[in-house]
Amino acid sequence: MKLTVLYFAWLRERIAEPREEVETEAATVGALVEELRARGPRHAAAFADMGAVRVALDQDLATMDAPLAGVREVAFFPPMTGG
Amino acid sequence: MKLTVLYFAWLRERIAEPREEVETEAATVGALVEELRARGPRHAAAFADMGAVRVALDQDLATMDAPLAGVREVAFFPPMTGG
Amino acid sequence: MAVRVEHAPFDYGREAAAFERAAARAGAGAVVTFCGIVRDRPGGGLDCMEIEHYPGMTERALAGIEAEARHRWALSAALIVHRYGPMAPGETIMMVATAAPHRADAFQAAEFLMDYLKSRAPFWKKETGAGQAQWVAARDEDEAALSRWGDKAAPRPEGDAGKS
Amino acid sequence: MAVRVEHAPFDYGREAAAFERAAARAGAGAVVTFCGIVRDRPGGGLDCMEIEHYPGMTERALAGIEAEARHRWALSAALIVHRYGPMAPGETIMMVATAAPHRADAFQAAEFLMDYLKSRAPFWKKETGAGQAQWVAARDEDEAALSRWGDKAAPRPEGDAGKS
Repeated sequence: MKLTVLYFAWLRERIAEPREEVETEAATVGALVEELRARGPRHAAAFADMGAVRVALDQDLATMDAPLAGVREVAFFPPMTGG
Repeated sequence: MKLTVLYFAWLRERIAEPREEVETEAATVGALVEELRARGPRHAAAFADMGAVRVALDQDLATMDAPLAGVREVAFFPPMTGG
Repeated sequence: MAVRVEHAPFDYGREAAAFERAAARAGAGAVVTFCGIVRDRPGGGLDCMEIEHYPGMTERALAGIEAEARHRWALSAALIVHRYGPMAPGETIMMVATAAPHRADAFQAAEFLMDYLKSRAPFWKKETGAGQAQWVAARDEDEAALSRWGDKAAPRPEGDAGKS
Repeated sequence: MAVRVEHAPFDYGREAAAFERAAARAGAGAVVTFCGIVRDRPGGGLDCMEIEHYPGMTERALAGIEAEARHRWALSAALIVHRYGPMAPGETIMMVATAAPHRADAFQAAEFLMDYLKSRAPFWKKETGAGQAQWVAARDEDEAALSRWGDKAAPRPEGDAGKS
């Protein structure tokens, strides 16, 4: 399965890329995070504290146990600070 | 004691005067209302339902048992509808 | 920190803009404004709403309400503008504006000002339409809304709930 | 019924005025506006606040929040405008406006919009000053403020309270 993975705010800065194309068989967001962490120290730093990471699947907020089947765009970012 | 008595909204319309000068020895607002009521049918109509009458003494909201000593201006009006 | 009681129409957008700019200079991060508009009757037919007030007491009551709001919340700025006289449906009746470092204070203070204005400032509305004139009755909800702020600022007058 | 995500500054007073006039035509009796302003740091020294957002999801999230507000309250009109990009202290960041027949609905809907915007719309603030840049941490109060509206519109993401 081919996914577009987006990073925002300090996750983007730690990974030093705003997006990457990922080929994965991960069944859930959590499994995808494990795979991404293994990519190197930048990714490991970005995902070091999962309490501070939020995820959206195809632009809807989701949880880390959400399935990835059918998903095309996954975004990781810190808690939002709008307004 | 000489008082200026003011009427607003439908109290003013029932009494057909916005103000009158009153010479009274009434000790409280309630006693003054009794005296005013005796002035005639217009006053009696205005003060027929005291649940719908509010009072201010020298421009501060007050209650019907408030003393009149030292007061110069008494105003009667219905519940307020600002905003 | 201003209270105005006026006959003439005022420009809500201009007032809101000036308030916001002054609030920004005062270090506010949050501005809330409320404005009230003359509503037509459900089926139409309202020709005029006339607001009577008690000159002298009105300014005094509004200044007291505003001072109480400033006492309860850390406001960077506050404004009350209220018109009197005849108005047509769609006209702006009044506005309040509050500014504070954070939004919770600005929202609460604006709602507080409105709740007190509705039931404790000496204004009375009379509607004319279809050849008939009628004083607007006070709404029980407006009296009830005051209870959430405690009794300190404006004791409940005696008498039944505010139906006239 | 409009949601706008924009880079350029907008004129809050002009927006508020246009909104109020449209609300009056739609029969509203009450208009509430909120606007957020870039606050300097307590001792000064903020050079810039930059807002990053998630193009596409932002518009989607704001439209969803606005639709939920319209579902919950009988609104005559609603507006959300939110900027992104770099801003100086004192600049207007965003605004919401709500209109309804009565004030309680307008106030509640405006507070609801703000509470959801703060914690569920994909915006992130970064402050630069005194040579240092720092992402603004989410405030626990903002997450807590959501609880008063129930969970329906935006489930709590997993993880600890929103400290980054």
